[in-house]
Amino acid sequence: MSNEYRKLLTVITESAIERDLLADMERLGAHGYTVTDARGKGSRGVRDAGWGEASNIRVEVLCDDATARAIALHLRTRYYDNYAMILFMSDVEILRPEKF
Amino acid sequence: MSNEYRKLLTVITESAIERDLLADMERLGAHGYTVTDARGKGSRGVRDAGWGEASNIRVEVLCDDATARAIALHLRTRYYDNYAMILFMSDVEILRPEKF
Amino acid sequence: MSNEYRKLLTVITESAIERDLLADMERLGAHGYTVTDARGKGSRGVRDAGWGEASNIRVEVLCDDATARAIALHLRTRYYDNYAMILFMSDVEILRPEKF
Amino acid sequence: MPALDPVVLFFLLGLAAGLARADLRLPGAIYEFLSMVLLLAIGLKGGVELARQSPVELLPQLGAVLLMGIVLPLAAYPVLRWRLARPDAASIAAHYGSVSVGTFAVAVAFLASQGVVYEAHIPVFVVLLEMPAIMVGILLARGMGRQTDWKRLGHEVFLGKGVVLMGGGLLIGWAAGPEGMRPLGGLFFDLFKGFLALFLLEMGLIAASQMASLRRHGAFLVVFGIVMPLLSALVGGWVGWLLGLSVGGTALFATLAASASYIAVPAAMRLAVPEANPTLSLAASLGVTFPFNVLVGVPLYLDLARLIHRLGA
Amino acid sequence: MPALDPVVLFFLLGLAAGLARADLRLPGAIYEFLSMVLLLAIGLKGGVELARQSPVELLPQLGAVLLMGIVLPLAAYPVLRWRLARPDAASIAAHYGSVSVGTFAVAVAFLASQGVVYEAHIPVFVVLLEMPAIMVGILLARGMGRQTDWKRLGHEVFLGKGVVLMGGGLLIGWAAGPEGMRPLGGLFFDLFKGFLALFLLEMGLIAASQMASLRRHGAFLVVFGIVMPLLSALVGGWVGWLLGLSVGGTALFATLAASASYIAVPAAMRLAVPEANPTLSLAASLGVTFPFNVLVGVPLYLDLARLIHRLGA
Amino acid sequence: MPALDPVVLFFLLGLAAGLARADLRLPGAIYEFLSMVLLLAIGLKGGVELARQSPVELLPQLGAVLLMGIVLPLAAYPVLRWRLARPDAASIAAHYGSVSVGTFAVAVAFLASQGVVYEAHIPVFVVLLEMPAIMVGILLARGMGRQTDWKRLGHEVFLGKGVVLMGGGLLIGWAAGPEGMRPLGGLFFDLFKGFLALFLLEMGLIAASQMASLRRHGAFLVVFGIVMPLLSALVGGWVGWLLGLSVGGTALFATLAASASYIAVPAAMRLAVPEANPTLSLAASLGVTFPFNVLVGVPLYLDLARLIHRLGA
Ligand SMILES: Nc1ncnc2c1ncn2[C@@H]1O[C@H](COP(=O)(O)O)[C@@H](O)[C@H]1O
Ligand SMILES: Nc1ncnc2c1ncn2[C@@H]1O[C@H](COP(=O)(O)O)[C@@H](O)[C@H]1O
Ligand SMILES: Nc1ncnc2c1ncn2[C@@H]1O[C@H](COP(=O)(O)O)[C@@H](O)[C@H]1O
Ligand code: NA
Ligand code: NA
Ligand code: NA
Repeated sequence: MSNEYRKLLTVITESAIERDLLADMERLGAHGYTVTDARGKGSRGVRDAGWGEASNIRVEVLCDDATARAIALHLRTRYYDNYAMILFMSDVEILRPEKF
Repeated sequence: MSNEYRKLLTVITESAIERDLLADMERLGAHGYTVTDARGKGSRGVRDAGWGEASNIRVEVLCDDATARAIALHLRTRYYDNYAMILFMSDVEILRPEKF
Repeated sequence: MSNEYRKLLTVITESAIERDLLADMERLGAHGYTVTDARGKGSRGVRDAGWGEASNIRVEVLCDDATARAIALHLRTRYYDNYAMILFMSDVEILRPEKF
Repeated sequence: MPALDPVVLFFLLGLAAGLARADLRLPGAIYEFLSMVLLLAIGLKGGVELARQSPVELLPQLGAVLLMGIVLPLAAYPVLRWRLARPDAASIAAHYGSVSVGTFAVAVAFLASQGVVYEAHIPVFVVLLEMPAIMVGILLARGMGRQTDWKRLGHEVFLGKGVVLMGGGLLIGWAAGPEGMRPLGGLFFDLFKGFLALFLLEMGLIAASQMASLRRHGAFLVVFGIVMPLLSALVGGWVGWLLGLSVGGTALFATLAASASYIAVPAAMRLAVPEANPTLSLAASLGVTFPFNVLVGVPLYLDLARLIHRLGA
Repeated sequence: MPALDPVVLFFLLGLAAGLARADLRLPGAIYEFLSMVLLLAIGLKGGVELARQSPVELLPQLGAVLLMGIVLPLAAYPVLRWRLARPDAASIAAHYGSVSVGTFAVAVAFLASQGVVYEAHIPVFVVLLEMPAIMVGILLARGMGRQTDWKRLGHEVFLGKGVVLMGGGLLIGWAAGPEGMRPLGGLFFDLFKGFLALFLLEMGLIAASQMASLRRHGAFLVVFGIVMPLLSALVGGWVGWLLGLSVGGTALFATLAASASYIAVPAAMRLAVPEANPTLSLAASLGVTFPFNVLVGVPLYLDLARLIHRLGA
Repeated sequence: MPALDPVVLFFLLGLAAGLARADLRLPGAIYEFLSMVLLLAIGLKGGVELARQSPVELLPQLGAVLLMGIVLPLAAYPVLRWRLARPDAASIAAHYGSVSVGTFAVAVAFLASQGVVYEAHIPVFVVLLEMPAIMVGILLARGMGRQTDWKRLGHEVFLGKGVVLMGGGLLIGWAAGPEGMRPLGGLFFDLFKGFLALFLLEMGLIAASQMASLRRHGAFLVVFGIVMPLLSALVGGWVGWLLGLSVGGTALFATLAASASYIAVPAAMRLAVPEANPTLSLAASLGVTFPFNVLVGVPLYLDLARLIHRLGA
């Protein structure tokens, strides 16, 4: 197998900003993303509602290191102060390097 | 970016124990957690029900190494024998180290 | 703790092939899997429907390196050309090595 | 035997589709919704009827009901222990000492289609019967030890979905009375049987998915899952008659005794007796007893009630 | 005070279950479904009635409604500013200047059970009143600066679920007329009160979950959450009377003024005024004002409407 | 043209909301629930009517139906092949040879609102027509090769949601008869049109989301998506008349011919002909033909049926 590596950036945040967040990510160079619905607890309290306002999403973006850092930086500046959000990154081995 | 690392502990187990499990995690030092609904198959058979008894949850905790090991150890002792459960850990790069 | 490592293989693809995909994985040596429902966007466009045809699943398999590579290879051959699919792998530390 | 009620046909459709591995599943949210509406509807209906009459005669009966909820699992336990480990025997005993609201709903629909009347307050018994068997099951599994977190468990038992919704429905129906409930009847009464049909469709699919575990765990569970409800129905019918219930009430009471829980008890056992294998109890309760009761038991228990009343008179 | 409407009892059941931390939750998909059907039903009902009459007299009233939607949050802001940071005060003011469709539905059900009639076109006001307060709230938080993405926001406001479904329902009901709507009435009209009951059950659970934040954020929000609707109801009742509405219409109008949004405004504020803490506004709106209006306010506002009409005559 | 049926207005509302990118979506679980209830309801209704009459005259008609299900995709294929790759042409041909239950439901509602009667057993044809086109599509894509896993596929085709629920409904309705079904009618019959309205709201949103792919894939699909149903309706109308169906039955049969699948066929094609691009077939079926049939086609096919009967007489 190809032994190519990319960054996997995972963001957990409020569903309320899904549309904006994904648009930002694409603008900054992500070629794709995956979203799952989630609930959780963090510094901004419990977020586990079935109804919109207090539910979370978990977004994954597979991209090169530079893009991941650019997105992370942007999210920190634009959303971190006012929204419930955490993010983390790791290196993953991928199959079709030309895709990301 | 900060180049700080933490452990990401992922637990996949029965929905039935969600409440207890999360309480245990917080008691052992987790500052937060994220839960998604899941289904799956493992040594205890297929777990893919829409109805409560046989569905899974997937819990992620981002924390320092010691806390992750403490939680993993506790889960092994308390739940592993009697509940469908797997867990695994990895190192991830984070943005706001003071949070975890 | 045990300090044993395994591969975590993550596949994001169309819900339409869930049944076949999981059967293939088991045939190739996976002892278990975990599935969550997801939505996303990639080279084959937006996939975010509530109704069946255009929704995604996110499948995780924890297994040894050889199995992970065998599955990845098979998926590439069998599904990559015709289905929306990405996959990536990483090393994770596990608790009960005999299980996987 | 009278022709099968259409709701039972829905159960059979689900069972057949499940056994054929058809690509059919009620979404989890819908199953949840249906069971919530059924629980509320049963409670509301009982409450409305209670509002029509004086509840004084009710009190002495409650003790008998509680007693039955204690005796039945105690009787089942030694039989189960003969073949199964202690926690499994205790857990299954608890399942069979408690009740299945789905089975009860089928019986109610069946009586209605047969034009048989019954006492309005039976839903009170359903709420009550859910609980004692859980306690008995835990004590059987653990002895009187201090390992069990009784507070956590009491919470689980008294504040489970079934008790809250059926009990709450009883109170609301009683407070609102027939007049007040009329505008809510469109959802809770007129659609009852349709919702029950969809619920049974999914129950059929679930029962089918239990068949694999049944095959693995052998004939003992199958035999137990049929003989136990028959014997319980005898006890229930007899108690019902002692309590002075009508034929319809006696049939419902026998059904309650014969039915095995698959919601409240599994959840409580999973927390309190985790070493019991949930596959065994669910295979028996969902894979054998529920189908048996729905297909064969319910009409039989009405015949039984008639027989008891004839013999008693 | 008349006996509590059964739908209010469902709210109390949810509240009690939530406070007791019972294991009860309406699935998210069902909550979404119920709120969609309620929004459509209110719109359709209004539209059908509009089809019966000439809409000419409607036009002058709309200006007054819009004005009220602007004045109420402007009046609330300085009071809130006294204790809260600017973004929080602005956001909460927007919540209270807008409306709660759930509260409106309770009032409609209450008037029906009391046999009080009202003008058919009130749902038009509901749609209209949702919007201006959002604009006011953003201006209060931001000043006239250029920071806000008004296009994105206008989209959020004018194409939110509430406006689309209620507005769309109005149009469909109006186009289809009473005859055309009859075959749809089974779902949208006959089940309205049952759906409302389930919705309120979940609202009770949600309100209970807000109690923790309330405790943390102190008495100010509680007092505000009760006094503000009372004063708004006075304004709304007075405006309704000036507009020549009937007693029922005046009571509904007072209810609209007194109610606080918990769907459209939170979503818009989260995007446009992110530095406002959503916990504060939801705790006040869902944890104090919604329960207050449902339990105490709605009957009170009918009395108020009667009083205003008596004094006015 | 008669005024638009209100359920069609719901479709337009969804379409408009979707094109305006409004924040509106029916939860997946609700969409699933609605389509399950609609499938069951259509089957049950057909079954109840079958119970009223002798089914002997049905048998010869079934062969004709199957034949049409084979001929239509075979006719569409060469046209599609003119512009598209083999797998895409085969897959789209299969979509148009099969049927859309949503379109059928709109036609049924339309006939009811026009007071036009039709043969009770048409739902049997719907179940039957779902299947042959899938086989034809696969053969067209693959030739008679051995590559296809026919067992797996037969399972997909004969045990798909549509066949199981509609077929099961037919059997249950037939076994229960009009009397037995009455208590279930509250859910399956009285709410039918309301559920259909919600379903069409979501279908409008889905159709809107297909518009982007349509723009990309050019005019050919749009033209095909309108001309093909018109021609199919002619064939269907003519076959219906040959079979001796009434005007209403002929109109329904023409509608079936004209409608294109968007549930069973896409799922089967995705597995059996994966190299076909699902975007193309769904854009045509959901983005063009479904809206066309709902808005224009259905009333037209009734006119057509009348014309054929007049000419034939
Ligand atoms: N330590 C943690 N581990 C896992 N998930 C977390 C953690 N902290 C926060 N989260 C998730 O991130 C969301 C927002 O976090 P916060 O901004 O801290 O409220 C929470 O609702 C959780 O879902
Ligand atoms: N090898 C595996 N890879 C991914 N998930 C697994 C694996 N084994 C088990 N699981 C998940 O963990 C749950 C419990 O596992 P078990 O205790 O082995 O039954 C299963 O239902 C799966 O969701
Ligand atoms: N760069 C990416 N990062 C995260 N998820 C992706 C990425 N690309 C694709 N995906 C996911 O994989 C699915 C299939 O991808 P594709 O085959 O590229 O359409 C998409 O619908 C997304 O859910
Ligand atoms: Na029992
Ligand atoms: Na207001
Ligand atoms: Na067709």
